[in-house]
Amino acid sequence: MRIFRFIAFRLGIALVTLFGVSIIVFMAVHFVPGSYEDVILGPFGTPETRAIVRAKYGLDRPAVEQYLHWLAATARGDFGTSLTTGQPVAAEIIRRAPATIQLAVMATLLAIAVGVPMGIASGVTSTSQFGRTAGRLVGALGASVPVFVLGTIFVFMFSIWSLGLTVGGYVPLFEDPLTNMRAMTLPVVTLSVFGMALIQRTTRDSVLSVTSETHVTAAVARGERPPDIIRSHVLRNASIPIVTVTTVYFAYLLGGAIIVEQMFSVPGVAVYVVQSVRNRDYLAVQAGVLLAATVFVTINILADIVYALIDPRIGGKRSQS
Amino acid sequence: MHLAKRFLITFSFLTLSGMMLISGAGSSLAEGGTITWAKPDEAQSLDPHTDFNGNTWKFFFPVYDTLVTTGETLDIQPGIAESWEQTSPTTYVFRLRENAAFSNGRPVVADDVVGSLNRVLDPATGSWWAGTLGSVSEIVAEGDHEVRIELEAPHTQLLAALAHVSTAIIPMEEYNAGTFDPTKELMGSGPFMVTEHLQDQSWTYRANPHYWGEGLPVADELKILIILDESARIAALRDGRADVGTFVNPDLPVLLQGDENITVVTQETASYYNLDVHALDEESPFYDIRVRQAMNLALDREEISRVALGGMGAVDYPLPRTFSSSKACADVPSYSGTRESRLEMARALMAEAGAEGVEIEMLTTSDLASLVLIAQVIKQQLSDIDMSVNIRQLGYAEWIDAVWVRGDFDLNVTWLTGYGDPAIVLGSWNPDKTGWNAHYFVSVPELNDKIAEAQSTPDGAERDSLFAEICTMIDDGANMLALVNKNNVIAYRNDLVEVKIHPAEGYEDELRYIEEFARIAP
Amino acid sequence: MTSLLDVRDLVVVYDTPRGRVVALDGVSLDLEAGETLGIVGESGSGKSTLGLAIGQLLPWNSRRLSGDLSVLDLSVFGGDDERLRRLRRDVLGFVFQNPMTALDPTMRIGRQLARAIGPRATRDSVRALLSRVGLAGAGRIEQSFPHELSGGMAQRAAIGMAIARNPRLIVADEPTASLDAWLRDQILELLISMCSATGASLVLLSHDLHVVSRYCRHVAVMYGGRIVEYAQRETLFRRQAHPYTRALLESAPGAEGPDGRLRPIQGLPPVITESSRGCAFAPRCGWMKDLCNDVRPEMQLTRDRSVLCHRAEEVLACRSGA
Amino acid sequence: MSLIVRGPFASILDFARRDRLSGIGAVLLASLVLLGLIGPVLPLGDAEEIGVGPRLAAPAADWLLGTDELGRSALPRIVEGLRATFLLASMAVILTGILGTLVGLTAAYAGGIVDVAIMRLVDVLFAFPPLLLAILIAAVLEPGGTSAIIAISLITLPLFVRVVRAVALSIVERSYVIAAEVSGAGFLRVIVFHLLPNVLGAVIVQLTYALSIGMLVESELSFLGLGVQPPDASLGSLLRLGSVYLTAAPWLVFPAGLLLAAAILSVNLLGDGLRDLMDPLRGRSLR
Amino acid sequence: MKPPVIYLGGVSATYASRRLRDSGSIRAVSGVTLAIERGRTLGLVGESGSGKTTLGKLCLGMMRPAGGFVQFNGEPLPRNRHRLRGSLAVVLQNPEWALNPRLRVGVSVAEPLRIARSLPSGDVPATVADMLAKVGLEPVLANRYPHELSGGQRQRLAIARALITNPTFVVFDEAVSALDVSIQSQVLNLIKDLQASEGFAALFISHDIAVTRYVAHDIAVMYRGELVERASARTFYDKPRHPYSRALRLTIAERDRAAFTFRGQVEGGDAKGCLFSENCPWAIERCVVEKPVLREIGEGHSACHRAEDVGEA
Repeated sequence: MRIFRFIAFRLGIALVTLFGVSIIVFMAVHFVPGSYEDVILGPFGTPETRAIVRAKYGLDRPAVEQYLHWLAATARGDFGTSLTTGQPVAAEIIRRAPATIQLAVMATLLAIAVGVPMGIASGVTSTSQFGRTAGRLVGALGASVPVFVLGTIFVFMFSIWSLGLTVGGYVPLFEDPLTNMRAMTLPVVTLSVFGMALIQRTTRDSVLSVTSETHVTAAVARGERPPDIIRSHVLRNASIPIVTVTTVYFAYLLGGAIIVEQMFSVPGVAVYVVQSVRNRDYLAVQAGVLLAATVFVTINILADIVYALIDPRIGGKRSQS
Repeated sequence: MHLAKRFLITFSFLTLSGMMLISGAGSSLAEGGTITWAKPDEAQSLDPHTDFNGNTWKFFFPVYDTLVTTGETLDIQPGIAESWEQTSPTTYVFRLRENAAFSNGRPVVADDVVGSLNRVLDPATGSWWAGTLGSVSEIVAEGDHEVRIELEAPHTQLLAALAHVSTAIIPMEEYNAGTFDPTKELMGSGPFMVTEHLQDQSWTYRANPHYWGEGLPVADELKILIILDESARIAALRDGRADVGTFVNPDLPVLLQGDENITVVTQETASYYNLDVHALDEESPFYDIRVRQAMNLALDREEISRVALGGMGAVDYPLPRTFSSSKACADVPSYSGTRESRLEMARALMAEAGAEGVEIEMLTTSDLASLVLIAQVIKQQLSDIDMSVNIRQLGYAEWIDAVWVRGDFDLNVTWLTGYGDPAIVLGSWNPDKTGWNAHYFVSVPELNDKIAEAQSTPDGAERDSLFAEICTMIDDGANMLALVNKNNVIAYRNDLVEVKIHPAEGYEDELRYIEEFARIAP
Repeated sequence: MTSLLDVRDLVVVYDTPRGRVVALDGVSLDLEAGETLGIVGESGSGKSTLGLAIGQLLPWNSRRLSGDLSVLDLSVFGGDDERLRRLRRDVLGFVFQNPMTALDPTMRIGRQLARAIGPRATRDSVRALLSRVGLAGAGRIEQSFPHELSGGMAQRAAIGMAIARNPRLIVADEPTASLDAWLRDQILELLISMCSATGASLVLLSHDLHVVSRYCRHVAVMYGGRIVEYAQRETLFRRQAHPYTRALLESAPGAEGPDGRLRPIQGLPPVITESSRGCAFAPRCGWMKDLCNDVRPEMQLTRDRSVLCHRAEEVLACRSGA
Repeated sequence: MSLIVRGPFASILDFARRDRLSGIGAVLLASLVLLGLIGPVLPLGDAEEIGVGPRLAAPAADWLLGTDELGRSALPRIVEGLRATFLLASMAVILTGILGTLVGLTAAYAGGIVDVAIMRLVDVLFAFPPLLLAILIAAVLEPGGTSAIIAISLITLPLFVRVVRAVALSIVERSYVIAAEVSGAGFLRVIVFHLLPNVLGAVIVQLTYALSIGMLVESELSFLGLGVQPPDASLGSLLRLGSVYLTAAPWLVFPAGLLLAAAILSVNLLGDGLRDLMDPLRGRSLR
Repeated sequence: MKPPVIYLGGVSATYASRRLRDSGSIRAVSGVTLAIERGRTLGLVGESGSGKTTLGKLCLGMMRPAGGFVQFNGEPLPRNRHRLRGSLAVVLQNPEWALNPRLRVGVSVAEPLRIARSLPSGDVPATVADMLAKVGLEPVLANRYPHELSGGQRQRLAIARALITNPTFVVFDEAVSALDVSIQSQVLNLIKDLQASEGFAALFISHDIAVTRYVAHDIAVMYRGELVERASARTFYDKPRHPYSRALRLTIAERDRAAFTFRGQVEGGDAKGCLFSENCPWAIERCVVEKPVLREIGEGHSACHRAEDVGEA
């Protein structure tokens, strides 16, 4: 029961957060210089044609009215229609979501799959000067290469030696898994290197701090084998910071996807939102940002629940890292 | 009409000077198949009558027909109208093809043409192109296959204006019935019809089974891939996912060196990069015409072409160099003499104007990389007359807002499209008529009159001498300056497709003959 | 006969960011089977290091400089990980100060006990173990997480884990320091009874001389990384041969002098950065002579005790404090 | 702890000697900063002069790292870019540091509704995908150094506030704070004398991490064309243009990319070392 | 007659968590009535979590009571602590955090003076030097930083800081618990001597009854938020009147320790009866159904139905 109350409480906070996000994003996109009619009419717009366009799309109404109208529609799940294409924004986002979701999920999984074992390895080898140095260096290196540098190098390498991978050429995963993977491998790897490093560093620190605890000394004192100790006593205790950093990484992913989707022509949501900012396709931007925030907030709630599952001491307390 | 037949090929081993460029000569061609075109930009809107953006038009060209069109050297060619006649200086009669039909199978009739043109002319539509058509008094359908256009005054550029996709013939019956909405879908009588549009990803076109062109289109399917990133577009071309690619980067030949199955073609256009100067702001140093003139003299267009565009775009004039009449513009002060002599004149003008330590702001948009390069070269050139330039590079919408809504700039680097008649682009120098540059452009009544005169004068020596006068006045006013030609860069797989690329283009339709593109049989 | 625990001149140092700290400055100790030994010392005296050294549980920034420590003739510093592990599993049992941190916070008590029993653990054997440590009839305890238990219960569970495989030697480092006073006796009695029931030896580390002497037959007093006095508890309480032992007893509340005031030891406990030249207690010692500063005292065996003081005879002879 | 208390120079030397990796990081950072600082006076050539050599020329004596797409010498531009990257990121991070520390301390010490309000605002900020936030800011304020600084500040602010608040919450419970409160110390006194100096260690560690994130974000922004504007350069904007010419002119990409990675790496190594110093993670051998 | 320095009238306190999401509150102190006279030290003992520290906070005005009232010198404690500056002081447990590690200890010791502004600032260094001497430290130590000092020295400095404004009331909350035996006695002597010479009223909170007995004049025992016994130190030690006090006292007494064992675990108490009844070997039926109140018996007060029997055993 306690967990449900806790979740309800977290949901409440999440709604407040999203409300804040909605106000900021609405203000941001409506007060940026240059508006939709400028994009559509370009240099050849006249005050008259501008007014025609503004009226046509309801952009001449007071901002508060537009905001409330949008908020009410959004609450009903109606994101409105794109100014650019006249098509529903929701449909466009749903069409693109699989690519971004695949990108984010696979990058996260890869980052965890590589980062956690590496972190554990460098955590338990940090009792020697060499292990300590190597673990730190690997983590710091991985966290120091910007995603676009990595992406550029990959594009370069794979446009010379394709190795079966392609730059671009995305098709939905379930349509043609092979072609999909050929196109998605590079963006996923590009995006996940930072995550690997982040998770490796956190795992290492966390493992170090757990192994400093008495209960691990107690396990050693009982003559348990190192692999058993890691599996049974270290991993679970070390996992809260790992979960936390994974959520932080996820926030980064939603932004990093912008560069990667563009670089590798993955038709995802991130690049859609950025293009919509350029085109002043207000509803698309608002929907996109709100969606990203919702995903992030949801991930955080999930993380909170995972904390409670991992650590029986946590009913509602959340580790701040 | 006599046009210069020019085109540039940057690849040294390809020095064809024919009107057409056909690769893979000798190999056999495949029937049908798909032609894939990788291009950088997505459409901004879907209405051909209102959209002003050349990048967007490219999606319309395969779908829509126009009354007339242009040929390989910008000569007016039959479109939906198989022939026409100018029965008086102000009357044009068009005879429509009887076998033309929209992709839904309904034949194109005169009412479609009349309705479409009237829609363009209707102020409520908000078409930016309407003014280019001149003062039309009426458009009349004479039976199902004849259309008559009556003008109030002679308008030489009418045919060229009607060759533009902004006057696309849309199915008016369906439009009036409400079953077709040009702002949300595309339907025309062109060689292709849109079957799928995945935003920012791809457009898929099928051959229009009712297309009037015999045996055309050659391919069954046309696919346009939208690939923002230049390297990714190159990669798509390399790994065969795209057959043709269009690029911005002038260094493409260098980048594709060693790829023997990729041919790079540079296509000359009637478009050019230009510089807007704010002459109406009392705060701006350019309020003083002498400073504007000095600035104009200090430019080194040859260097802009050489350094910013890698030698790709040649020096260009207000009257685009693609038109032979442009010769008339080559002798004006800012184009003649040595740079040193021009700088001397410029410094003298500056001194005369008492302009010292002039600081100006130059706007441009990051939307087009070459604009930023040009801006940087100009910045360095203007430092030679002690003019220090601060470059502000804005996003697209902010740039439109800053330049054309608020007029918050001293200089603005941008580009103009030249179309099929020299007078169309010259019309921009009359702010009273165009309106869009009135907030920074000094209206010169004498110049306005000359332009109007040129617009109603038929092609020929008389018109050319008018053009020469106009060019001199434009150069003197130094309010909107042509810089260098804006070429198209096209690359294609010579082992996969046979293409036809024309040497000069005026309407941004770089793959004008795409319905003739054919796959090479493996 | 092999002795259960044999410590010979053990010197252990820590490398800290502030430099080297000597934790054990030559400790020697023997422990027979069935023995109960209390080791008393203030913080920094080295008693915890000694306790950890018995299982070679020393942190990695520590180093053994010299000497050796063997359990059942196996040197724990021998480098044979597998044999050391078997020794820890089957011969040694450790009880730590704070049961809450010594138990895995994310694992149910039942499972932790089962792991301590080993692969043959069953539901019944876990229950039996729980009842041995006084947590009988407690199906709920098996299902509990450590944080759901009180400190006393948690320490009982921790003791259960330490004795699960009937070790020959139990090392308990301040097992009651984090508990409320009235729980102390229960826990210590439990420990003692577990030891006497299985014949295991006990090493009890504590800062409280009274507590130690109540439960352990032998008492060793540590100061400055060395054992300064070692004797049977009665012997030690009757007379103290080392000035520090005596001062410690006299300074505790409840041992006020005739004037009703406590008699504290002046000065501060030392932090040793290298093996001391003289006696580490000399600066605070009322019996100090020049000799004490310059000559390192060695362990003297007297009739009933071992003592590390140049003036042990005189101290013993004197009835009251110096 | 000892870092602050002893003479700063002696402690830094001591620190670098004990922790080889941080020492390398510190030396690397110091030399890169120095390079950025004295770059303009080094005889490397003019970073902005167009047409020094032919376009996209390979490295040669007159242009040691080749030339770019406008025939500018790449070497002075890279040094200029390094300087800009450092400058923008550190200004942004200093801004965040000051703001985040004050806000975090206020939230922690004021508690109650103030705390809740601040943390919700921080949540809102945190819920924005960082690059998207930067893109919006660049659109509102127009792209350039200032908007990059503001964007980086806002992106790193939430993490900063959270860390400072968490550390401050543990300090608020300490004896000296309570003692000061009992003797009547006011809000400002507690914050300035007792909380601020004691979160400083954590703040410095966090500053280094924020600096590394700041440099990443700055370079990403510049890569998207939203950072410093041409003809000025930052490492990100150099890479943006250079990446197009990767096959034809790799010298435009690799030195800049390497330098950028090295700069971020040096900050990361130093940050790790400082963190280790403040809060040593011992770990234990499981054998 | 002068009012007591501190008077708690039926004070209750609930502990509301700093974190918003921990709903509900824990009753930390309920219905405690206590007075501390000028020049007296009241020792407050009880196990951890019994509410001792909360009571200390209530006395210092660090926490508002949920019920009852707190008086200081006969006046209600002002909401604004600043008004009482210099009259209240506290010494807390952990010597590691006793002093601000970033300030020279002299500055820390002088801080209450600066807050109270009772002295011209020129006189401050001399006053600090005097105070350091009083707590047995060399005045030169004022220029050191806390990490250069030992735990015992830091605790002496904490005492110096507390006493520098001549406060009327000082709370010592586990002030010696973290110190080693040999150091503990030094500090205990110091507290005892200073209290005698300066004459402030003190609340000495400790879980260690031996220590408390040494410094306190009177002793109060808390059990789960309630006061169960109050008596003079001597009476309390000789003849505790509450089973819980007995249990506490036994932990220092050598003899008859086996006579008293707790039955089992403390479970959520039945509010109806005596909170201790479940663990109490003396409990009778009445203890389970009727809550005992603090009543005067012998020379002290006890909240036990069987106080007479307990005292005589």
